[in-house]
Amino acid sequence: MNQEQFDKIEQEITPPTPYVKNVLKAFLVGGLICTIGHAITYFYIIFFDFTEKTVGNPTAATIIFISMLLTGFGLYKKIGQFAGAGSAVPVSGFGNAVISAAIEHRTEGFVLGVGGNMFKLAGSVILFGVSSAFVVSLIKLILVTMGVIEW
Amino acid sequence: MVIIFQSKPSIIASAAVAGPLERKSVFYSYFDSVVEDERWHQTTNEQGNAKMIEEACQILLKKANLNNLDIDFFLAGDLVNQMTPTNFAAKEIAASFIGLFSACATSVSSVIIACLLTELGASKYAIAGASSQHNSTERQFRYPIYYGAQKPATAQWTVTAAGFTLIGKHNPKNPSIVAATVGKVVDYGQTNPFHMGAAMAPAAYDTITKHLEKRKQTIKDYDVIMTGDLGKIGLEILKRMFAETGATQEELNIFRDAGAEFYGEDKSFLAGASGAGCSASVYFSYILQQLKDGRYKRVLLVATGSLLSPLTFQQGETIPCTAHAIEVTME
Amino acid sequence: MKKLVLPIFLSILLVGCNDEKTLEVNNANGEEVKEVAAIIKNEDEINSGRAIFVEDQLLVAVQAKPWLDYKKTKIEKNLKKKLEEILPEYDITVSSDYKLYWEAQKLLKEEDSEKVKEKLEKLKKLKKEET
Amino acid sequence: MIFIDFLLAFIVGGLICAIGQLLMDVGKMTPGKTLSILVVAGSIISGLGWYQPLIDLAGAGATIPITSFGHSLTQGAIAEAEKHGWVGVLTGMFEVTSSGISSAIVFGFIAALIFKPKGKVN
Repeated sequence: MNQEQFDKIEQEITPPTPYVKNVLKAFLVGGLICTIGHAITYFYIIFFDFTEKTVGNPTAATIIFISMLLTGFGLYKKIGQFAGAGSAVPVSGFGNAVISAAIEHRTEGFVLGVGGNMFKLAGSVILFGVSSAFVVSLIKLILVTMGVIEW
Repeated sequence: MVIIFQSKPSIIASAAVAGPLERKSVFYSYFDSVVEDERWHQTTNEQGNAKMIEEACQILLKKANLNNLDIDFFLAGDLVNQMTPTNFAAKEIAASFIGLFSACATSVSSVIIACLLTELGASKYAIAGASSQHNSTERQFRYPIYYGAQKPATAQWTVTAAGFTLIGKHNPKNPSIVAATVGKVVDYGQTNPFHMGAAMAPAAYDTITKHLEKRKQTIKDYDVIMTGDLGKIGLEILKRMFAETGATQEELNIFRDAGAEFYGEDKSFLAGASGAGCSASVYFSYILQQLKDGRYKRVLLVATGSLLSPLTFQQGETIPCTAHAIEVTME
Repeated sequence: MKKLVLPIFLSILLVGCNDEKTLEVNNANGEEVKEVAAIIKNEDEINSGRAIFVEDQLLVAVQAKPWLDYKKTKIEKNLKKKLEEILPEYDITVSSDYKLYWEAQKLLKEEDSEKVKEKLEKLKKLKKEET
Repeated sequence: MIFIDFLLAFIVGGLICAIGQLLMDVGKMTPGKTLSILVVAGSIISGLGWYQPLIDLAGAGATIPITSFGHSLTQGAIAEAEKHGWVGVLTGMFEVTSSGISSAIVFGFIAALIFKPKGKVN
């Protein structure tokens, strides 16, 4: 059995990824999480002193709190298996990545275990977020200095 | 490399224990003990894994009416870093110990070494086997337990289970190991750690064909050829590989896979079970029972293992795999 | 499911367009109210508005049509410019923020002009807050 | 009217997640890589000035997906750069951090105190 023969067999038998189904599920669950977030937004605007501009922070915190409960009771994992990116892309997925790592490494203590491993999955998001913010604002600053665009 | 055991060492006794989720297994009734808590009432998952090994060995010794001073060698392995659960369990068992790692193929590789030591006359009784614990293995190889990553349909579920055997001198009343094949490492360039079946199938194919060739046997000489944990898709790939090289449908029906059958048709386990404890617990409970009951006369147990680590996978390496086989007969 | 979403979306869009524009103004001298009402009524992009007059202050809280929300800062600026042209003597605050729109509803019912003024200052501060 | 507001949040949020799923399935990316790409995309879109209109349009549909994380960091850096020039590019990012990070840290710590991992099946 040579490499090509095997590759052919492997490709024939491995079930194809159900792209359409997966994308639809991600759309529905992701949309639903955002709709819940939108409801929370209105809650904070109506009952607290938040405007549309400032309401983002308490909303994200609330979503992550819900995500903590779902993660801790093992439910977020089930949602993730169904929804894929639908539950990974919203900020609750970021929370899930941090919180699940924190729970997992609890047995190694709070300093090296929780502290050292909390961002082992989500750390890349912070790295790329901060780096690209730096690069983008630098480019903008250069362009403004050159007089190409305005602030 | 095919080894023929002249003295035909026997499997004097065997024991299989499993975790709570393994109640869903179709082999559930063959297990000696099922524990409610997957940590075996310990603080950490790794301690739970060690406790599981200890419990399996205790059951094994009880069945054989021996105590741990009678044991010459303890040969075992698991999937956690440096096999620490097995190391800690070995401390309690207090026999001469060699830790083994062939990933999920450890269940068979440990038996092969035990047979060699028995054949050599160095060992009167040797314990051989393997275990895996879902939580500690997931953390070792994949993501935290509660992380919501989507697994594809080709992914397999690591079982919480352990299977151990007591290998001793030939005894016609017990199943005996007449030959074994120590597999080479085979790599067909598979890189997806969520599709282990495809990576391991060529290793199983290589080992089975070598074994049959050297032993001058055909597939039909066996009542069953059971692979370790290729899973549903991996088993299909293996069958197709044999079909392409001229096996008939009747012959293909002889192939079975412990991982593919472990959880039955339950879709939530995706492509089936995996882990060193999967093949160990099925081989050393269900298969041995079938041999003792006389339903099978000759079986080939082929445990497959994928020899990757999270490090090699992240560095973009392919997944090298191996498969070890033992030929077990009942007179 | 996806097939269903679009027709539902479109039908609501159409129903939405037929909605009467709502405009609420608190009691104040007639002339200015009419002028403000006329301007808001002429803005097609605005769905509803609430105007609060108190002394020399004017708060206009509007809600753009939801599907035009993406340019609401522009709508806001535009409206402010127009209002300042006709009512130069007023200190005008225009906002498309839902918070101000919601609070304006409470102000509409408030009789005590001192309290209205106090609340208005607070809202203006809120509006300036950044994340 | 309020129904359309929610519908827009649903559609925009759903579409961003659908893009993420395509990156994962078609691009064969790990979740970590997908999220990193989305954050960078959010940052670039924000730099072009198109992310704020998206938030105005969809509300939580644009603030809940991880792309908004890149947006808030970029806006922080840009605002400071506008005020303080070159130094501002660096200091800006410390001023505006997403509440997502801080709340994830706090709740992660709390979760580590109260929960134990168990291997439940999907």
